[in-house]
Amino acid sequence: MSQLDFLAPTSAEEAARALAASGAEGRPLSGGTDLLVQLRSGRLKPGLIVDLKKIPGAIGIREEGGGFVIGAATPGAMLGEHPSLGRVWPGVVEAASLIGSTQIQGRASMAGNLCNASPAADSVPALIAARATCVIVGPSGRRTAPANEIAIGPGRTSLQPGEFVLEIHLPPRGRRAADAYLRSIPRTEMDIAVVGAGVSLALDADGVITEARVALGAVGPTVIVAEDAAAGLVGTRADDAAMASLDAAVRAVCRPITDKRGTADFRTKIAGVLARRVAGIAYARAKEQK
Amino acid sequence: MSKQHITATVNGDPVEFLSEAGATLLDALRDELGLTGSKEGCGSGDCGACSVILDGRLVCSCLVLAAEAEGRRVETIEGMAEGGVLHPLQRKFIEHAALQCGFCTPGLLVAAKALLETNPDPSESETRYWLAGNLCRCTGYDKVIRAVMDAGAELRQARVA
Amino acid sequence: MPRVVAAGGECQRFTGGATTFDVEAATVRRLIDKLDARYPGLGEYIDKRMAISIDGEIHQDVGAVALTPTSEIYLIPRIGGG
Amino acid sequence: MTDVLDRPETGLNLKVVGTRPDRPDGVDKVTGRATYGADFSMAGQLVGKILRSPHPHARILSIDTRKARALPGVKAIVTGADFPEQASQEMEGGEGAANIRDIAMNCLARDKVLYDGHALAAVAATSSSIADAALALIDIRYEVLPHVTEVEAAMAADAPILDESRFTTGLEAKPDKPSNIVSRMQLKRGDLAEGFAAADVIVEGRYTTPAVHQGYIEPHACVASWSADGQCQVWASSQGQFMIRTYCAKILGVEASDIRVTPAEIGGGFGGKTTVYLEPVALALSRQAGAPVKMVMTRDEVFRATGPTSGAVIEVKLGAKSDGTIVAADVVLKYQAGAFPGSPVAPGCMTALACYDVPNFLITGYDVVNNTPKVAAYRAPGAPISAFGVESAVDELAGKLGMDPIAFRLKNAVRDGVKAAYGPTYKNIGYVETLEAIADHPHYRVPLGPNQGRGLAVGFWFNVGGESTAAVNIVDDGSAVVISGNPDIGGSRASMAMMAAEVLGLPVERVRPIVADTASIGFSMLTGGSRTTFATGMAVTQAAQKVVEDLKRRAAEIWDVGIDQVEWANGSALCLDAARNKPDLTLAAIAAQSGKTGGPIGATVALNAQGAGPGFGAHLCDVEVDPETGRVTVLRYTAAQDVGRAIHPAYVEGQVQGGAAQGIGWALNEEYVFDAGGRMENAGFLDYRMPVASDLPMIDTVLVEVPNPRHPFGAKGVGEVPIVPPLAAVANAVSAAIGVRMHDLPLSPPRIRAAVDTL
Repeated sequence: MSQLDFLAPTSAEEAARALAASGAEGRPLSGGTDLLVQLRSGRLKPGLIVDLKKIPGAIGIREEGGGFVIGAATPGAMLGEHPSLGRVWPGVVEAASLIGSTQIQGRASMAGNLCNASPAADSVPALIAARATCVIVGPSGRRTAPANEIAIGPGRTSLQPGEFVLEIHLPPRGRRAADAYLRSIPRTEMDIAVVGAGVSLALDADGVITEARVALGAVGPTVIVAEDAAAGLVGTRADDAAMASLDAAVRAVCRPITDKRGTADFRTKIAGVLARRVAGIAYARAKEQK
Repeated sequence: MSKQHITATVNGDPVEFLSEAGATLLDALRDELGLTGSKEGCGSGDCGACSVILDGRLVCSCLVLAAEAEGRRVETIEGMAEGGVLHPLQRKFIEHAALQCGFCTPGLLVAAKALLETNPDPSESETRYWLAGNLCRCTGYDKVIRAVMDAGAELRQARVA
Repeated sequence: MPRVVAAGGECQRFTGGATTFDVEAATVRRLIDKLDARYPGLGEYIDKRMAISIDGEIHQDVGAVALTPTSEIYLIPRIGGG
Repeated sequence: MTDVLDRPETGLNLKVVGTRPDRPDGVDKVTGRATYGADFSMAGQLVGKILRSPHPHARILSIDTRKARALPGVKAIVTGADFPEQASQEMEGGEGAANIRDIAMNCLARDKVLYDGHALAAVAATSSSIADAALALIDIRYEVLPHVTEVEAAMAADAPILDESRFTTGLEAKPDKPSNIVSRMQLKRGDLAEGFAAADVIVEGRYTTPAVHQGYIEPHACVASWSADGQCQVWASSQGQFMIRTYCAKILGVEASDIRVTPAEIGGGFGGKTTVYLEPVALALSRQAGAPVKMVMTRDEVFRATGPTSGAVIEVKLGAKSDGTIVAADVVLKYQAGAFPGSPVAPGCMTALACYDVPNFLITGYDVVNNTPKVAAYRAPGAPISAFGVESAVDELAGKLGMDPIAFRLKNAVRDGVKAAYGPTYKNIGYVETLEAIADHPHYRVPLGPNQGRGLAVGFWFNVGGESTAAVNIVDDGSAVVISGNPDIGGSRASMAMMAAEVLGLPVERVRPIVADTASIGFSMLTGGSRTTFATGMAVTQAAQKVVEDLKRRAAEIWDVGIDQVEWANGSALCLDAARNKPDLTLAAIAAQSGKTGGPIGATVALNAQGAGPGFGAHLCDVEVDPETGRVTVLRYTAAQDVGRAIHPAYVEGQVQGGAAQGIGWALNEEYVFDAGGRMENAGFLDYRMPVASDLPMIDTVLVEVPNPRHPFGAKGVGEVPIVPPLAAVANAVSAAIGVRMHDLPLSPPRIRAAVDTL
């Protein structure tokens, strides 16, 4: 029987030291909604669990320089309750709020969603579309990395031993800009995304798209940033023709697998559909953001 | 295997127990504290039968480590009736025949209580989505939803009166 | 004389293919005994695997039920449920 | 909202039956006090766990438990060799006849493992983590064999054979090769070729349904204690404590009277808790360890190793005249049995055409073993599967004929006096009434929008009676205790108390219903087959009637009048001899002096209830399909059912709503998914995808009451029928919405999108 220890340090540095000392045996814990399932099923047998929730700032949202800093262990429910986050980054909030049930929302965090490195994680396409960045703490100090550099494959991250994500930063937004996220699941709730799509748009005063970012979940080993698809939106008013080429451009970059949750063919088709729909929502929202 | 000594507040009362590092809050409630009202239906956060309120937030106690409960406030089904008087939700569940086998009932009641505390006047759709994490295989949810909404109405009326 | 029809099940394993039998019997028990005498093994098969429908009512394990010459009798697979 | 239609004049002046009192066990269940399988513990109990096969088909070459036994804290290890050798024998116990050797080998494998998750060995240890560590130390060597999961693949001539000694029965010619086809059964009437020759329109289709699980939320759990004197106790959650006693006694080779089984509260069963998985193993561990053993399954174990119902292939060919008369039907049913024989294909065949009066038909059923968990009963076993095929074909046929689906079904409907396809002549059935109830329901006239579709389907179940024992004891304060031997799975305590209260003339609150252990009440068949309110209810009613007779005798004695001068009404004895001017004697007054009139008042009735009336239901479903994503939203759902008489209408509605919801899940998302290696890929609630609250609308029910004259209050079984129509009702609605006939369940988004893409 392997020994399992539990620590709840009160500083990020202390947590990093403990994790670094445990090597591959250590696991940071924020919401625990993935970690505990893996623990129980025996898929994961860590020697040390480091609870991040007692670290100052690990739970909470603060506005900083026009953007937002979200603590790593902030549960999804808190994102929805925040007075301004959902107005500025509605797509990020709706993506995070799709993770699991009300009960899961009471615990699950976006940082955990990101570091669990599932290709189907709901909040990740939205974070990547939003150009979110992460503050990573490790034994050699702090560094910052874009959200799309965290996962490098299913269940695998670029984090080094002892490193963990402490904060997620969402940049400031200009006027006439908005994001949105949609996923496709068979039921109404409680499912893992079969496909997810996040789109972030900025418009000029005439309603022409000046900036676009499209991120797709569950259609590749990590979230796919659809550069061509996004570029195709720029200069349009998200009209039918633009949407049709978005659909095609998105399908062209999908590299999904067939598994118990959906076939590759289905996922590719749905990615196009969702991208169109989600771009439409983001566009309508951006026009409202005066 | 070293056990941790945990102190917490459960249903308003101070409790202490020893816990293995991998044990869940649900394990502690059921096996250490004898509070078997919270049920384990899946152990993976998918059925909601183990729902408790932790520092005011609805959670699955199977997805909380017992060690995380240190210094925190836990509310379980056993604390829902006050001094032998049923909570209106408990009464309405009986009145509406909102339980058949009753196994998911404690979790549904705890989740519904959290709903009505957050949103005293939920629509049918809001109620259904809030309770989507509580599987019930017997009732088809119809009478459960009616009972929760009826209890909400009664609580609102009591507040006005 | 009551007429018995085997519907479904595998009574034919014992009867050489026959599915309709005329049997003089006043009760279900006697009926099964007589069928078993005619087709050895069929009695036990009926006892374990078959229900008996008499005039539209399904009976399981009831030997004493009375039969009349006009009774409509079907041997059908036993029924459980969920 | 529920309308109670057509409540017939009964001549009975019912005061309790038909009302909606609070259930007697309600407070325990809303406060968390009710004790379910895993909630019971004994001092000094050990933790029992099971080692399961990772292979779907393999020969067991050796099991070496030495290292595990050496681990400190391990108190017992058992394998299949610890159960006595069994002859292959059919026996009564749970759901009709079952083969006790197969049940034993399903609890712990011998020689071969037959599915991923098949139990191989069990450990009892002082803690859960030690038990886990011990399981990891058991060394098993296998010869992995080719496996087969799909039913038609298992039927193929070159399929891997699960049991080389098995030859198909029920064929004209004796087979010369072993086969996975256990048996073939046929039902026929008329001349099929002539029937189809006379048809103006013919439809033909091949339909498939996946294996699905009952999905009860409570995993199997028990505590077993084997004392040094051979006396055994078991506390377990199941649909029948007597079933557990019978099976444990046979599997372990002990006297049934030496085993006392106490039923825990049961957290759902739906047929899945009508057999044993853990209990004989826990007893064997307890015997070896000399201490009580508690075993609780994980959800993964529940999915991988307890009974789903069959995955199946259904072939249907129907022919009708242009006036809508069905003249011929050819139905072929191929059902998975899982690792051991015994799929519900027989009831599948018998129910397939039970709603239709068809002059020429042939129904052929195959029971097929394959490398998946042994199927267990699931609500109206077999019937939803054949109904899916037949009701889909009927829908298609009505469409081709341009007929309204209700009118088409009414034209071909069975009625009293019609011979059922399975043989007997119907009487006192309420099928036509359920169709009329749907036709009259406002739902049938709600206009549909774009991408929306409406589907209708009907269903049938026999309902059964069987053996039950019940006792009614009067307490000296004038209250009553009702004791029965059937676990309360969905409110049966309430109906038992109500029926006793009705007969005794007591308020229902003064009747306390108890579910007793196997030593405290006589034998009762398990809670299943929609039999409890009917059969056990009959025993309760008769026991209460015996008590009333006794109360009248005592009143006569107290008054010194003839018993013919005493009438029982409203809970009191009335003296008919007006000249004597005796004030009424209440039950309480008689009970208070029971010692002086012959001692305690009580009666026990043991019976084998016959005459359960068959049940019919008609379901109407509206859906909206997103043609781009393939997602289905159920917009409206209405279920009408003939329930005989609703004893407690709220719990009858609950049965109908719950059955409909399970059927909707079966139709839309639920399925066992196996990988190429024969391992279940979705053994958890996350990916098994049962309906959640936000997936369903309110489920409207219409209780049609055509009383069953063989029950004292007219009750018919109600629990099974409601799961029969939904598969086809949903599929017919989806087919209508997208304009493509859907043949394969589940109607998952990829499947629907693929169908839309064919347009």
